[in-house]
Amino acid sequence: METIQSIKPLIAVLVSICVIPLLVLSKKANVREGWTFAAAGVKLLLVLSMLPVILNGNQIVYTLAEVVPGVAIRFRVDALGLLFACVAASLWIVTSAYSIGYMRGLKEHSQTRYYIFFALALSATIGVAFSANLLTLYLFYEMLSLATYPLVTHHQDKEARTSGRKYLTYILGTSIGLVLPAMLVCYYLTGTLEFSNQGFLAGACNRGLAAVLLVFFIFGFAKAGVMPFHGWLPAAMVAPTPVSALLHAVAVVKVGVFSIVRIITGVFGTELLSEFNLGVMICTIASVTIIVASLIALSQDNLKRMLAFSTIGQLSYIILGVGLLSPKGITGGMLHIAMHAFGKITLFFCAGAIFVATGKRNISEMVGIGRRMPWTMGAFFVGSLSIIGLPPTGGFLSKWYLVLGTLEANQMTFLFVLLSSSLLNAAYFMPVVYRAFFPPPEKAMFGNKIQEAPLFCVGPPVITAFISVALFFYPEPFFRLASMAVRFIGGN
Amino acid sequence: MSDLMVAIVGKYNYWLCIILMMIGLYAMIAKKNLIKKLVGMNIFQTSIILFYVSIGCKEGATIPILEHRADHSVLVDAAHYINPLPHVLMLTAIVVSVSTFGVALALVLKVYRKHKTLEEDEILMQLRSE
Amino acid sequence: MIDHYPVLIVILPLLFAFVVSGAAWIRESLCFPLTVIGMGLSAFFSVRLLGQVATTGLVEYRLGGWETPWGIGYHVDYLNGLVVTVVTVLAFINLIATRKNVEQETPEKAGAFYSLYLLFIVGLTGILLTGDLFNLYVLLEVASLTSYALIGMGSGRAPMASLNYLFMGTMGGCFYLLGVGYLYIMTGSLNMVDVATLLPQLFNSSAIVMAFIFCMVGVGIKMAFFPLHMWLPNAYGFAPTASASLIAPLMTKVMVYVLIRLILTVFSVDFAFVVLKMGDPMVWLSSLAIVAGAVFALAQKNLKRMFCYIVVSEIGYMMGGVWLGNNAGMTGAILHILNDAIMTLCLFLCAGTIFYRTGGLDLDRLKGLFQKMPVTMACFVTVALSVIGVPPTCGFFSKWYLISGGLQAGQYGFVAALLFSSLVNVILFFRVIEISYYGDFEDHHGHGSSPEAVMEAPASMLVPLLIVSVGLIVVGLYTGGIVNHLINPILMKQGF
Amino acid sequence: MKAIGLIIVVLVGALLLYATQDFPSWGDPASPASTHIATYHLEKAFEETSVPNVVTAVLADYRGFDTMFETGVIFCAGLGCFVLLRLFRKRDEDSYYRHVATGITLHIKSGNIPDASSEFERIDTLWTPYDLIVKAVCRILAPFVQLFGLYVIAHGHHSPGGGFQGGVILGASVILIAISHDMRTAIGRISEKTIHILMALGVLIYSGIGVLCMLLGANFLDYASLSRILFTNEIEARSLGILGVEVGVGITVMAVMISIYNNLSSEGRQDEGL
Repeated sequence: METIQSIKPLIAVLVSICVIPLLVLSKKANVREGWTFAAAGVKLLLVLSMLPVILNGNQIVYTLAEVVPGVAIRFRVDALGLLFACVAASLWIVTSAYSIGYMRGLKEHSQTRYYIFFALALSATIGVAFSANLLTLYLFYEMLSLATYPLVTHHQDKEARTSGRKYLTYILGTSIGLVLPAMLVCYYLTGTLEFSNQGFLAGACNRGLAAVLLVFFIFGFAKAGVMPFHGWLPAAMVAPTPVSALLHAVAVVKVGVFSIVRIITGVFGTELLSEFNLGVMICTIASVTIIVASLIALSQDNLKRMLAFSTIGQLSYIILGVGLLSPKGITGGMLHIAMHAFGKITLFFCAGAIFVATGKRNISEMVGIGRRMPWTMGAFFVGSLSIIGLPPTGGFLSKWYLVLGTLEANQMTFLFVLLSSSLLNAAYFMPVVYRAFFPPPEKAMFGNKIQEAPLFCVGPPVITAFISVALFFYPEPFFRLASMAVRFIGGN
Repeated sequence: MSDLMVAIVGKYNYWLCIILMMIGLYAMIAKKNLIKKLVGMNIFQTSIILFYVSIGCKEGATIPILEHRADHSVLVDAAHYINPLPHVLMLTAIVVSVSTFGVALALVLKVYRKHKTLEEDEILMQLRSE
Repeated sequence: MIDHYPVLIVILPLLFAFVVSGAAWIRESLCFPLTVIGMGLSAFFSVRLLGQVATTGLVEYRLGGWETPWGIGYHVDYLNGLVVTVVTVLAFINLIATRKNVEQETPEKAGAFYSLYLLFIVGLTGILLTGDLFNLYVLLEVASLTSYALIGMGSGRAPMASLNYLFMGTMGGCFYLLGVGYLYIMTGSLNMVDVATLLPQLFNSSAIVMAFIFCMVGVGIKMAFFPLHMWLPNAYGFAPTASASLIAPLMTKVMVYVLIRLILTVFSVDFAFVVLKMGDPMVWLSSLAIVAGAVFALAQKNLKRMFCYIVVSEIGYMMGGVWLGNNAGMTGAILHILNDAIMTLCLFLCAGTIFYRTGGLDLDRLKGLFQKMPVTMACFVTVALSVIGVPPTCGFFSKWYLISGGLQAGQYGFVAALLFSSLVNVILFFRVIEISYYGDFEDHHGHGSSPEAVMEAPASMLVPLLIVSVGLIVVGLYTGGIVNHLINPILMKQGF
Repeated sequence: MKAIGLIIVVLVGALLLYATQDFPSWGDPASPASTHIATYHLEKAFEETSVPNVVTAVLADYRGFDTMFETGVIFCAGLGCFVLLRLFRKRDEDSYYRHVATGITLHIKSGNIPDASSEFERIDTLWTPYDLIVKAVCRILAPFVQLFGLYVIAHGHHSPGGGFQGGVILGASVILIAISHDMRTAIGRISEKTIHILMALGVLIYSGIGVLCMLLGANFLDYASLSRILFTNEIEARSLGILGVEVGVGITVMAVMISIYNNLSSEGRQDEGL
């Protein structure tokens, strides 16, 4: 494994920040959105350009400044980070396109501000992906929390204020109250915060302390939505749908789980955790969240809220997979970051498209909508297949590996959790699809005047649905990245 | 017993200064009238000045103004003159205390102009009812 | 010329203060430019002095050419070199930023105001550079006296607040003087280094202990250390904008410097931590200060008063850091002097800018400000993040050191207090941000200036504000360099 | 508050008293304070500055830097009182004028103020009734007071005295006029503008001498270097430097005293009737 010094990660992070002045100065909406696309394209190209290097088994490092002895603001691109960055960067383009359709379709106010903070959020996300140490990760994690606040509260009405308050309370409260002290204790114990494949805490703490720190980290990264710190997610549903999509599929929640994955693999290290037998604890926490969230999702009528609880459950799959500490489980968890992203973003796009076209939010009002909006609901169907974990979608692969992981780790309980939650997923998704396409004729709610949403709204979900299917047949890049990451964790 | 006597004879001026200080401090803390507070402040400062000046005292010595002598080379016997340094310091402290007093009076006047009273509790009452 | 840097920093503002006060009677329009020149020169020389200290390690200057125990000497090492640079540079920025506020709030007395402004800086820089205990007292009184006047200039409750400050400040000054008197009786010297060499034989003397305690109490009153903070919120809260944003960031920090100087240079670390064992109780008191400041801040309905209590809380940070008695804690405290000075300046500049446009700082008057004053509010968000302690702003890093110090010393109460205050700061600042982010829901037009009239502040206020906010991040990123090159050498010398 | 105050005071007092046990006895010639630095000052002061009054020598030379700020403190106080109290805006009040010859008082609603003339005198906060004996005595006394003030400044080298004391006496002479006549008369003699410029000028002389020393290549306030422009030896130069400084102090102190008196006694309304 070679280490290459390159400024590329920094540029990849900064691209979307640099474009902000241009966004502010753009007089015309088309110009503004043109810049957004340009930045997104450049960012994706930069990320992709690092792919061959990483796949050859190298890593890229760039140090910005040493702020505290032993801790620098430093970027490091490795397989895991790049996997996440690829997902985020590619989905930014899609989401940007979708935003145009959605925001213009609904004639939202303050669109410039919206694009600015969208760009900022993306910067933070890529920053988290490329962080080389806990401090850098924390920095971008907080930046993301703050950048998404104006997005979540975009409508600036009373409901937005309440939700925004809840959002910040959960996210900032946990990160300052739990992550910060845990991070400082780590620094105090070892004098470093640099992620390493063996975990830098190895040998520096006993079992009790490790357990406490682990709990602090898992709950502290509340963006991962581990219960009981999941309350912000349904509340944040007041945001415009592209934001929800961003929150759920690209940026926020994935950053949360990504951070936890980093903590498990880079801070504690799988060896330490299996030595102290803490993997089971992680899995138990995750399992509770999976089951409870799925059950709550069953009872939701608001489509976006249902998707929110679905997300909460799905995130814990990733944590569960990594918590199994077996190579297959970790691979499955990492793959699930990507697979779930494509699946879930499709679903959100569809929800938004329905809202744009019909103004409906509740599932009970969507009977027969598939007839009027076949493309949208077709994409919705594919997306839900992916989330449930059925072929021919990418979701199947990741879930397959998760299941293999439980077998490998010999944890039958968690196998049971996975399977039962898949059934629950099917139980809340399938009725929606079924009723959309096959309504009893007397109950169909939509007349002829309902049309598909604008092209910019329908195109993106179709594309992401297509990608979800394509990932089933060609999971190569993500799969290779995940297995490479696992190799490093397990190996040297 | 004789130790006590020595202590009293040796320290009583410091003790008096300290008692005076405490009188001033008490007035500053406990009095309600702003002018009385100011007076207390002045007593406090003055007693510190006295305290310092008494440090300079030296038994059997006179004020530190040397006799005129044409010949610079003759050594001055320091034991004959009291310590000039505390006096110098206290000249400064006096000036500081006067200046503080002046500014304080100006502030009191300004307070009076607004509230038409110098009793602290009455002023507080006025402020509360605002 | 290079030899004279230390004294130039102090006497240039002094000379210009006199010139400005004379010029006010001849041509008022000359006052501001003259003040800028005086302040600018002082800031320039302090930067040069810091450079000089960085190469030679120690700069000494004998005033009147007299050898030190007999005359007064300046003694500049990394510690005061750093702080004096911070003080002069920030005062310079504040001077430029608040010009409009001065025109608005104290129109006829601008000349006298600027003269007092310069004299205040003379006081602070003098305190920072001097190596003589009594000279420190005199300059302390220069700084205090000018700040009484600067605060009392305000309207409404300002005179009463200033008078209370005067009573407390005089008490503090007197206690300090008394402490120095006890030291003088026991050692016969006033020079810090000289006293330090004479003291170790006297460590067991109760008079020295008392001298230490009274110096601490005196300085504690002047820095508004809990529970001696009562005067601060009113004094800073009712002061005119330009005075508040000058005094609040600098005065308390300089007092913390005095405390550190007394412990490090005069009484020695051994005395404070080993002989007296003051560390633990003082850290507890600091934790209390942090918590109390935060809680009081929550109860405030006025932006500026909220900031005042935050200042009280931040003093607890620094005091706690000092009294932790280990490298990380002391580093955190010294770093926080720098960071907190910038943060407080930025906070008060934001308040001043908002006040300039809206004419009031009650929280409910801030509605919809994000739309009307986006740049100001962006700066406000930056500084809020710094006070909360979000990287990469500088506030995070000093908190980092303080918490590491607390962990090292096993002072978990202090660590908890720091985290608690961070969380409370989140609430404090997001309450403000929330109010100003959301407009009026009911859309009623309240009293005071109509919402349409409020717009972004003039560039002369915004540019300094932006510089300070960017400074928060830049200083944060350069923390490593600052700690390695400026703070560690100080502590190394003291055997930390 | 009283109980708290008492507790604090008793506590502080007890601590202070307790600590005196380690003090050297009062007046002990061997105490550290009397032997360490002071000895040097006593033994060398005359030799190095040719000022027999050691207090003056230490004040204005060895610790001259302190004294400069001491003057600065006075200056601050003057400026502070001015800033705090001075009212520039004239209040739209009714004004009263007294016709001197007849003793008739005129009540003028607004505007129409007669030109300053000896026939009318304004009755306001500054007005004092005419009193021949007091005025005459004080007018005669004032020059002597001033002369004494000058003597105290000039003779600070040889006897107790110096800039501060002399300045206060000079200021007192003007305040005497203000008390015995009325403030308007005093301000007529020495206007507010003059006072303020003098205030600044005094300290400027002090610090200016310091800067001059610097320009002559020595440290700040090192009067010895003045010998090059005063054409004497270094010791005499120090003595002269001290004198110059004392003069500066005297000017400032005088001006500040007058300014503070004027502002305090008229509540800052000096302009009324001017």
